[in-house]
Amino acid sequence: MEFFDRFAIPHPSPLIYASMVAIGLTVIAIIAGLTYFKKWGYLWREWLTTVDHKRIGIMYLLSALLMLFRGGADAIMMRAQLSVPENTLLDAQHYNEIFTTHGVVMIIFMAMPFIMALMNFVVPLQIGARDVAFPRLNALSFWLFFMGAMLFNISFVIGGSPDAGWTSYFPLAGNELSTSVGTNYYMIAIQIAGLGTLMTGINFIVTIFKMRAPGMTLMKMPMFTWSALITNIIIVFAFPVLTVALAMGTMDRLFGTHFFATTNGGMDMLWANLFWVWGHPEVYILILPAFGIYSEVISAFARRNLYGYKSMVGSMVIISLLSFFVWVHHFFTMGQGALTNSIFSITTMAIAVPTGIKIFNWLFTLWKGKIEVTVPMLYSLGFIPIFTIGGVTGVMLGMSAADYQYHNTMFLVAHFHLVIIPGVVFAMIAGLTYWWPKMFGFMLNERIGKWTFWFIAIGTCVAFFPMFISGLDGQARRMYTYSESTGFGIWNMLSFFGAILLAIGFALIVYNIYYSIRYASRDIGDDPWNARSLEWATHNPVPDYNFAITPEVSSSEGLWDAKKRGHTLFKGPYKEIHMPSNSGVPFIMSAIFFVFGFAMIFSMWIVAIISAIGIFACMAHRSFEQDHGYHISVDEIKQTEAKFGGAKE
Amino acid sequence: MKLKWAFLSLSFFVVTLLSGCNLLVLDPKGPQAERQAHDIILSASIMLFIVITVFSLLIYMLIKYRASKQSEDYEPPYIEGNKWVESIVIGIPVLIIVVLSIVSVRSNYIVESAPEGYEEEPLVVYASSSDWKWHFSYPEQDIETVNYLYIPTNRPLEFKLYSHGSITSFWIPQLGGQKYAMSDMVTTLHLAADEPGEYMGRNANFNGKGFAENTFNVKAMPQADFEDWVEEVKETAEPITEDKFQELLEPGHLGQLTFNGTHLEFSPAPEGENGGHQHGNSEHDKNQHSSEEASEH
Amino acid sequence: MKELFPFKQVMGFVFSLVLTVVAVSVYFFDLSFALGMTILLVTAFIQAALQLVVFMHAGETEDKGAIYANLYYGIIIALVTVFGTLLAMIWGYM
Amino acid sequence: MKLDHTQPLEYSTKQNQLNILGFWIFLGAEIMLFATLFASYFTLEDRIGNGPSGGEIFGITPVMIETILLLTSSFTIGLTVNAMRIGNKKAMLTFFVITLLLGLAFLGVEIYEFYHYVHVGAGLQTSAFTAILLTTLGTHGAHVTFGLFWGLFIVSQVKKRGITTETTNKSFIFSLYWHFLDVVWIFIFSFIYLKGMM
Repeated sequence: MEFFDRFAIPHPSPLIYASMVAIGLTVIAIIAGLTYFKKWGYLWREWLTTVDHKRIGIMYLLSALLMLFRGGADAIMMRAQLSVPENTLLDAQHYNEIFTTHGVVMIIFMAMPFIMALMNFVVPLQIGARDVAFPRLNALSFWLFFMGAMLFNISFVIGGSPDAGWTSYFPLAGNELSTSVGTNYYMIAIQIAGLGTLMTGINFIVTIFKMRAPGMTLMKMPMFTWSALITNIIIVFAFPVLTVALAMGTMDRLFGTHFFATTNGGMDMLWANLFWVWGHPEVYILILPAFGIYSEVISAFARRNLYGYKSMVGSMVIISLLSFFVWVHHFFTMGQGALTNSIFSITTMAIAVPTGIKIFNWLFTLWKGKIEVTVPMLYSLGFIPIFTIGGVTGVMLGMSAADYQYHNTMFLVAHFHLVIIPGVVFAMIAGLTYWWPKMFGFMLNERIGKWTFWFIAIGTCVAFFPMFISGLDGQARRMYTYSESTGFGIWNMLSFFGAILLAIGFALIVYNIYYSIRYASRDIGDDPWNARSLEWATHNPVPDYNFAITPEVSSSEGLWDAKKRGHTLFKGPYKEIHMPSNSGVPFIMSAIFFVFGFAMIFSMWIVAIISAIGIFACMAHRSFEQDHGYHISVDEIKQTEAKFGGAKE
Repeated sequence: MKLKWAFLSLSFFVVTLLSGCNLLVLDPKGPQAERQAHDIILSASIMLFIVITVFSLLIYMLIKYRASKQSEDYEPPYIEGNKWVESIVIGIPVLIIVVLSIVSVRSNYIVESAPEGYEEEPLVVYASSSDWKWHFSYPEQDIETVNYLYIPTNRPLEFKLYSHGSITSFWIPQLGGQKYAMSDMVTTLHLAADEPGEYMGRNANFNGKGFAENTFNVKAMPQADFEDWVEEVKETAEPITEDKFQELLEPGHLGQLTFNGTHLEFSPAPEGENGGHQHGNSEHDKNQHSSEEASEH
Repeated sequence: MKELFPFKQVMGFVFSLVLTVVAVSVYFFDLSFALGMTILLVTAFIQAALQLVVFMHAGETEDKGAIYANLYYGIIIALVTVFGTLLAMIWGYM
Repeated sequence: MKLDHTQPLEYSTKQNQLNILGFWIFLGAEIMLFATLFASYFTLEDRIGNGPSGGEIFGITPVMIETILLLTSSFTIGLTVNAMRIGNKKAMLTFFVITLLLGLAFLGVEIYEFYHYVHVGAGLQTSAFTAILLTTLGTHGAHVTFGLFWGLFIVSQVKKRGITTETTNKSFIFSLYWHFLDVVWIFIFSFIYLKGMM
């Protein structure tokens, strides 16, 4: 029996038992459904083994939405618990697990795949490429991320969730103070997902450097592609730090080393240091693609070219470098003295300058434009004021002496939510709505979309502005309850109300998708938004091979030139197109990674060793494999193009 | 649309208005907290200027350049960017950042050193945290309290912070900002109280199940009252013993306790020779010691 | 035989051995910490550059720009990380 | 497949060029991986708890042997690429196998070294210093081990399939990897061993 004890939940509650049953039933329902409708083959052929960047993008998107609701459920529970003083809805342990998983899920398993979804889908189309540079590696990236996410998510029904905060500071996260396997899940699930992210980073840098359409020099790339390039550069240099930190944390927990423990020379501060060396660039990994999306959307619906293209690019390059120079501001209060704090205080505030440039460039893009307020545009316009407030409070936090008062309070929580929600969530919904017709061939409902926006925008303000006040009044973050005499009650009640508005907003997104699938028109043409860049120059939805003929461009707005200046995008006859073949190896290898991770979490060494051998066997198989893909013949291309209503010649 | 911006600006004004009221951080009772409140108000005002600029520009653009306000056949022009506009957009933020940097650096040195203008030597208090309590040792008075802190007004206070477990953060909002307490080194926080009164103090850094209740009371009183209190403790309190102290360290919550003597005698703080990571008698850690000792000043 | 042992690579190998010998001198001679570290830093970075340029052919293709940008970026950030960490973990407390 | 005959075989297809650039960028990530280990090493170097310090357990002899072995193998993998470019399969395979043998010898010495450390009481769990020392060395050693298997696979492919666009591409990328490991070793040699013994 002892063997099975480790899988038990340390702090069970009816809610968790209910979730177990729900998960079990869902899995059975999915398996039964697939079998009944005989969809196993379809699933395997079209999705599990696909190497197509568009399908991988869509799978990222589904995972991100799923995780948005998982993290959102956590958020609602937290706000509900805090809505009144001395509430007993959740106990301390449960609350601790919830805010930990909320943070991890939202950052690593919601925001990251959302970005990956849009990058995967859009970047190759925007640069006129057939696919990414390494399609199979791309599939592996996705499946590693997916398995990492699943591994993390089973934690609350098997063995217990991590409960040391998403920052997981040692020694609290060490063996002595955190006895359940929760933190093992944290270390290993994030590690697996992080490997996938690192590979994506390499993949997209090469894609963007080497696979652009003829004529598209670096300074003629659409702004979203630029932001994707910069983001991936940050990924490549930031994620190895996380890899090392997590590996050291894993060794402390599983092999009894003393990196971060407090005995035999271990140093708890080092974990905080390494975590934030990765953690701060991670913030910019999240925000830069959003900046790219806003640049696309604002320029498209102001019907004008992007103002200050060069300074936009320049500011992103500067941000990418500076993002590695500021991490100490996350622990100004650790006691490293006035000099160190001063250095990092200045670098922190300096980042506001390039960010400010971008805000003003968007504002000037509106200047002399012809602004159409569509749903994506609405999010972009809502982003500017809310993000400005989030951003300027960031400058305030950068004043290190004053930070002694903000640190670890609700003020900080308000700041980063007011940056991340408009900066990432708004952008992702804007991007989703904007590119949805490209993905699925129909548009999302405009009216529901606008209602959604107002719920989300107002919800964000109502949920997070009160935290500035309660933070300055001394409410620390991560407190599961507070007494009535503190006077925090009113502010937290307001926040709870805002959280409900947000929840309604997110539910409306799902309703919108359902509604639009049923009722939206499928006859929308290839360019329903009257947009400017190359992804709108191919069909809706996009054929397997993206472009029948490689486009040639002469500016960052290829399609606009074609529409307004008579520039010819597609020259020359059809040619055979080389395609990579599908492969089951990425999926199988990631599944083995899942087993490996699970075995490591529960210290089942034999299983771990066997699965590790399995992983290496997959790599060896890849080394010896000879796979040259296949070709789509000219005839086939002609047929497909004709089906889409007229060839593009 | 306009409604929303009205709402946004309103809520921000509400925030700033409230700042003037009695929020703990903005109601300082000591020089360090005052400096920090000053920085907060200063930076908030400058930031408010930026926010207003951005909001006005946005509202202007939206009112003037809506498609519904333009003629059907209006074609927006192609505008590359403008040197002057961009230099203003870069220049003003740079100036603001320079100003704030100067303020920030000066404040750092002020907050990190003993408050000036007091005649007496600082009162040294060792504040150490354990799950989920605070132990305050007064080596000068040779007494110790748990979960409450009596301090004299108008005398600099030098808190020596460390932890018996996970990282915690010692915070008395009305006297000044927080600093971490960690298990293998001692950090120093300089504070002072100018007015007698009762203040809230707490651990601000998450440290597990009992975190929410990990608070302590601070009572500032004139020097004479403080001395009376010390006298009283010396006469009435039990002495602290090693066994008793080990009992106190057990995870859990305790009320307010008072002892004669300090635990530092038998369980010294992790500084100097006793740095938590320096068990044993190796000769190679001399550098480490000196750096630890230096960090106290 | 000559074409199997190109002059450039042989010289590169010899030079790297020489640099190693110079570096090892810090072990055999009683040098001050500052001088020793200087020698080590200089020899290590020259060795690294030697490997990159002579053996790894970093500059031989049209992607040279991307490759060097990647390396410089990596080195800058690596140095910031190492020295920033020392500043925040050790030097800041002195 | 389009072939570009003005380039060496390993660059001759588009995919080959992508692979090589991709691998360079991966090496950028590896720079950060080892930089993080070094940052941690320097931070924890003096935190020896009850265990020994670096100066007490390092020995110059194994370190010098390892360094010479790895430097030489870096030289021979360079010769491998050179032989590959002039199309001399036999010489290429010879140099390649010599490289792997040198790598194997390096690994042997390193395993002996680890055995020695544990023997003198500097195990993984002894102190923060020993943990980061063994982790940094071990990460490099694991890279070498991985490289040995990978190299072996490539050798057998070159043997079976000859000098093709694919095998040259793989060999060239392997050579980048191997040289990079040599660069990392130089830093380990200088800033862990020599600095520790200085």
